[in-house]
Amino acid sequence: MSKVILKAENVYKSFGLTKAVQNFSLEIAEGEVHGLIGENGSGKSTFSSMVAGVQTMDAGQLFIDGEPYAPKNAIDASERGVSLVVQEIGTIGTISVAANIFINKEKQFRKGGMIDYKTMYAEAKKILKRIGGEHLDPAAICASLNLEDRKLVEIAKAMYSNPRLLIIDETSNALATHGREVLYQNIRAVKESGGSVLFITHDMEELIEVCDSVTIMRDGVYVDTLRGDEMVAKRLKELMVGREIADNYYRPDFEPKYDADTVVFRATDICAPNASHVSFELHKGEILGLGGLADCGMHEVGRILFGLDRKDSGRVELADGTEIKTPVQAIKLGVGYLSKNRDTEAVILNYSIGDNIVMPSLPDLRKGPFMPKRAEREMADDWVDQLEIKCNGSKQYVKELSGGNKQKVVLAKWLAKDSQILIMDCPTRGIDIGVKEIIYQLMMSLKEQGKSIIMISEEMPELIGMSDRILVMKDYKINKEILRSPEVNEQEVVQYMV
Amino acid sequence: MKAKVIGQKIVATLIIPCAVYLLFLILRPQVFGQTSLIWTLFNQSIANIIMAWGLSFEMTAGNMDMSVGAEMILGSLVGCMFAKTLGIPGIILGALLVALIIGVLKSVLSALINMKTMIISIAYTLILGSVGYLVVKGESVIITSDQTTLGKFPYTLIILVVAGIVMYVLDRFSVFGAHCRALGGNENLAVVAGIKKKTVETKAIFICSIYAALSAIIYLSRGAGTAAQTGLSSMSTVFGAMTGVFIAMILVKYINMTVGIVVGVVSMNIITIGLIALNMPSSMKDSVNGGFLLLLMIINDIIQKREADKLYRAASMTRITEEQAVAAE
Amino acid sequence: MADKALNAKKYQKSALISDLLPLGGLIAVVILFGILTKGKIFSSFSLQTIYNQSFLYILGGLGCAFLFAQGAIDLSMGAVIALCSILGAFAANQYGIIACILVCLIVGTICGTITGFIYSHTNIAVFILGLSVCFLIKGTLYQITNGQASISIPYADKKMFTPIWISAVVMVVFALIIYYLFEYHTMGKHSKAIGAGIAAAAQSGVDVTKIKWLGFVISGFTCGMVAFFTMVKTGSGGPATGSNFEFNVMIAMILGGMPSEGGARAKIKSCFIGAILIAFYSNGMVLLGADSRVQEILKGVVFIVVIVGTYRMQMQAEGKKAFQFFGLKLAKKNG
Amino acid sequence: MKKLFSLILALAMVFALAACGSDSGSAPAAAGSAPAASANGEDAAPAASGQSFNIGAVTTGSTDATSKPLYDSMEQAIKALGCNYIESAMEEDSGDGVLNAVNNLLSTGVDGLIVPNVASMYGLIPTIADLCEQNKVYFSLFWTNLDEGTEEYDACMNNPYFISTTCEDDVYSGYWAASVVGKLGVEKICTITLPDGFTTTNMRNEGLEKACKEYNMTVLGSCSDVSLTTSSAGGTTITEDFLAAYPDTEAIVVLGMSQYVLPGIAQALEDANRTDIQVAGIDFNEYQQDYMNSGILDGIIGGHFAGPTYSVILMVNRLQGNPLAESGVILRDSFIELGSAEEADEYATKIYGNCLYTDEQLANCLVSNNPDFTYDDLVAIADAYGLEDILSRTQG
Repeated sequence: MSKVILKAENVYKSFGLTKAVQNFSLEIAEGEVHGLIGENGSGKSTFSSMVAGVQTMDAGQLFIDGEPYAPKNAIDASERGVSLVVQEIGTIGTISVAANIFINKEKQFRKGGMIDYKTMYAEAKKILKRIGGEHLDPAAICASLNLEDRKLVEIAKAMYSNPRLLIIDETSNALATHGREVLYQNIRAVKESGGSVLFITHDMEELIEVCDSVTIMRDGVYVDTLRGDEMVAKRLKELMVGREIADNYYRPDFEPKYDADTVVFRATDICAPNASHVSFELHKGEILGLGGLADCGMHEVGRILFGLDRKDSGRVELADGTEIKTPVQAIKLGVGYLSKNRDTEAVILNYSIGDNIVMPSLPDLRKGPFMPKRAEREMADDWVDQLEIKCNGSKQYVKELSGGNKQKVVLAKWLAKDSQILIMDCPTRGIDIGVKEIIYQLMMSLKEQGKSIIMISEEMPELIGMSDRILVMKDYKINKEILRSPEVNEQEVVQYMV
Repeated sequence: MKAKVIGQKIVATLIIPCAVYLLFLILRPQVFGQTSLIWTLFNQSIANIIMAWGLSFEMTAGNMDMSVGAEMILGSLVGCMFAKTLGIPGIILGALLVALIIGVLKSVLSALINMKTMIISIAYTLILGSVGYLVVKGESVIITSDQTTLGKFPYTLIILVVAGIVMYVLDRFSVFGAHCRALGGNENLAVVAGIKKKTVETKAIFICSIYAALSAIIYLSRGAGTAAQTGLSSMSTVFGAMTGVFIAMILVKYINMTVGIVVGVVSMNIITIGLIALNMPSSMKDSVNGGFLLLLMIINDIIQKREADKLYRAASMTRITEEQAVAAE
Repeated sequence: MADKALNAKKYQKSALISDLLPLGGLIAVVILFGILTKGKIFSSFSLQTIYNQSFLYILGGLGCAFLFAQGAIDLSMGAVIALCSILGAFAANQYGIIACILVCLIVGTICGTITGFIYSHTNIAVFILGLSVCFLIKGTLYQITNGQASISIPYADKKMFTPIWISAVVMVVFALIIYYLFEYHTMGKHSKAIGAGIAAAAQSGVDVTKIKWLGFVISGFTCGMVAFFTMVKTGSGGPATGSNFEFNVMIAMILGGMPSEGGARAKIKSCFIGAILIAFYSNGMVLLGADSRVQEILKGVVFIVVIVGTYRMQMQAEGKKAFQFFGLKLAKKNG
Repeated sequence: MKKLFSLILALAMVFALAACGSDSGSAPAAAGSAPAASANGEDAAPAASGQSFNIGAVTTGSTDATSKPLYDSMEQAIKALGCNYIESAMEEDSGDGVLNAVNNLLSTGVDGLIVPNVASMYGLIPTIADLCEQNKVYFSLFWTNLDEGTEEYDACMNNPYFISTTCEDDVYSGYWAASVVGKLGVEKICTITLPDGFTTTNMRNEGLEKACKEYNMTVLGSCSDVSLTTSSAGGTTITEDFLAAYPDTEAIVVLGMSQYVLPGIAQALEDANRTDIQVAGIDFNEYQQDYMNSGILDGIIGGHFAGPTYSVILMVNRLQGNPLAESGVILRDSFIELGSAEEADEYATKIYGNCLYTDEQLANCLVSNNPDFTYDDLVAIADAYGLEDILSRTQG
């Protein structure tokens, strides 16, 4: 067996009440590209950030090449040969490409106390050429580059210390085809140089193609490790979800049931950087699924529908033709939006649960000029009980709640507002199974009440299990419309995605 | 490509001061025509330039310290007291002593409080202003004219050039300067990359205090005397230097901070002299500077919006071209 | 379950501390100076002085409560007050006191609207914007008064407004309106939401541009009121009126417990507590015959000690490390 | 939460009631009234001369060469006449600052109050007059000119508690300073003045114009920017700007603030080796004798320190029940003129830092000590005030 590079033993990590990682162990050998897969919120990003020194562990032990390893920040990690590439923007806009690559590592270019920019830029040019980003100018300010080029700079930063362990955390979906090729080429380079790669993704096909072995995580717990040809998509998915795709988990019925002739919401010919001529109609009481790979443009379409992002052309309107331009107007017209990044956009963390819930419905609570606090508290407590949000009352701050309970607060917000149309972006992302089930039942009850839901999701079982109609998106276009029926299975849907 | 960039740099550097100078040259040719005016301008701007250089590190890292004016005046007062016994070395010793003591106190306090430094610096201004008053019991203190050599030609130039070079090196070539810019750009990413925020801030505070001491020496030597400024009145001295840094921050895409600050401060002093030459009440210079700064920021904001728009359009174009490519197959 | 309760209790405790500490501070100062001045501070005249001195800062604090809740500060208040007082004085001399009131309020609101428009439609930092507007207005003040250092208003008109009960009524009415808007109206809730998390607020129905804009309009209106009452008190308006007003209001608000980044814990009462605390402090110090410069040093020191104290106690309550000094941890992590 | 806020509102209402309780002029002895004897009204029996009164003074906070001697001589006079001196400095140089200081002093229970004139103070005089009348406290002003027919004049004159105001003939001081350079045959001058809008500034400018007509001088440029005139570095900047904008200027006349700007001016002239330019100024400073000896400074007028001392004399007499004048008086307070280096040296060595009047000279201004002392004697003392008078009395 070749030498083990990374060894993790019963690692624990929890944020307040959420137990992100529990008793997790893992080994990655030399020259191995090891995948790490799991549903959103299964703890894979938390684990990788701990290995990269971005977060500290509550308990457990890490070893690199056999020696104990406890990084406090990215510098300690890169000294031990561990580097990380994340999904969000990892470069600072106001400084140059070279400065980003060598951030906090500028000492090595110091000659007589002065940074020698010539060698620094030369070195940056070299590493950029090595990773396939030779078209980038080391002196350019990062803000002037497009998203993909900025990601290449991050890859260069990670590859510069020719890492023993390169961690890629869901980066691929921020890259277009060319960028992805560069990434795979670098993974191969690390592999040949005797290093190892921890590749985190939830895109099945990419994982099977790139990784030698894969570990599956579910709700912070180690599930299994598959190697070589054991890695089959269906098997992986079952391990990921942890149960056969139980029938009653989602909707019991198999026919599309919605009021086909009353349209409540219409999007015509929406064009934007990642949406090309998207048009569809939403009917009363319908759950419309919007599926596809992470970067197929569905998330951006969701934001455009709610008026959050601008669009080149096209029109978003209700049945009676009133156009939706801004979120404030949308909310007034009864449209709700659940963002996929929950902590920063869907809910205000440093704010009490009650205030979060009543926020959109404040105008409706008003009796004349006066807005009784009693009414607010009643509405808040009423929805906290209805959704059984585990907390010590509606005065408590949202930041103290678990992921599932936070999502309940977001849902309570729009239920309190009695919004007729809900745009849900990855509604069950990073949520434990128990709450997922409640959310699905809630969606069903909303559907019965005649409300309509646009559900944007990257999880196949959820899309197939819940939607009356699925619009599969690929390369920013609606590729196929699939009606709900018992024969629909994942392979059929996936083929329109890839 | 290289020539164009250098050209852009020169234009960006000189456009503001020359435009202002030309304006007053047209209005008052005999005053602004004489070369000696350049010399007067230079002398008047030194103290503010040096203070602005000291301030630039803290402001690039995202903190605004309003108490540097009071610190500088305290330095000049203590320098004046020491000058009575030790002569010129006394001035230098007094100013530097104040710089060290205040530097240590401020950095210790900044470690204890993680609040916007602007609010805390108002409390510092109050304290330093009154301490200055108690040090000299309110009398205005002077130094004999032979002790003012540091305010005279060769020395002011030497101090300016040395301070300028040190600032240029620290800003462009030092690890500390890179860390300040990183913290100012995106604090979370910088901290994740392992940059210690508190250590960088402490260094910035010390450098700012040292530069405030230098500017105190020149302020004292030029005026051959100084007086305590109690309450918040010392803020007007620091605002002049801050406006210089703001202007430099806007021009930082084209020219480095060191030259940017010189441009900012000198342009403001041209306006002051211009107003006096036009016999207009020189309190107008506040509104000219304020309007000037507001205009610059609004223009800067519009430029940034236009650039964001350009990036957005480019992204749409790539999507459309990719689409056509797929359609063509 | 125990762990969760303990965790929740911690946040409860820190919320309680940030709520009651300032009031405790006020009561402590009142008692301290009561004892030191042997009751002299409670004489009706010194209470009247304390009322007079804190009245303006309470008005100012109420006016910029919304901006503070959003984590912003209006640095142009001083200059706007001066401008209102000058134009108001002209109006008083020509058209009488009623015109003076109207001119002050209108001019203040206009300045607030313009600054608010720029603040809400660009992403210029609020500090720099405030400073440059302050300079822009200050420079023109001497021109408007064509060289006059102060323009006095007719004494008879002024006399009408000096009795205490008028300003007390105005203060109480204004406080009730602001309290209604802050606690019972979307304006207050949305301002606090912006302070707590602007991205999330935008997605739950807060019209960020409008609220930012209105914050400055209300602050401008208050500048008009403060300008009028300063003129009533001192009998004249001029470029020096209201100088450094915004910094004193800021000190009063922070001492009164207003968090510097705004958010959920922003409370209206901080301006009352802070302003009265400072008035008691400065009046008491004079009664003790302390030199006014020593007063200022102590005021600065007390301000810093209170800030470090509240910050440290909150960290203690939330079980985090309080001191991070050159990487070594001074306070051990408790709980 | 609502409970807390109603508590605050109740607190505010209590203040208002307590405050306006005293406002309606009811007996001053409100709850817990100030222990110190609050001023006995007009009708109270004249207190025995032995009883000591508290006299409060509002100070500008700075103790430079213009204010320090003034406050020192006032303090010496109050102590010499057996009263105690209470000082309260105003935090900011604005009407608000003065009013706060006055309120603070009144709350400490003073019997007499002496208040300076300050930038935007003119609207304030009626307010102060009212406050003093309510609290039955005698008050005097200094550096304050009350012209007939203005509101300030009426507010003071028909206020029973108004003792006196002392003011200087600033037209004369402006005229004297300008004529110092006028006598030397200068035609083109630049001026540095107090902030625009003060009555003192206007009077000194009036004097300047009178001198300009007489010696046909023309004013090329002037500067009154407060941010420059309050620091010596500012003085240097202003002088350099003058030299740059008006190279042909022959003199600089400083019509105020010379204690701040003079060192800067001297330094700038020396650097530009333009010591041919004459300089004259108003308001003394600690180092004028050096500049006079080195020939940079040609003349300086100032030293109007005795005004408050005369007011103290009038006030203590009134408090002791034997007022010198029935109603409020306006007293002319004259300057000390230093036209030559010798005079400046004499002033520096003999007068600066020690008292203008000896204790016994002050004591026998009290009717209780010297029964036949009248108001006219006081006016005579005031008019005689000058360099020789002080020298003869104190050194003689």
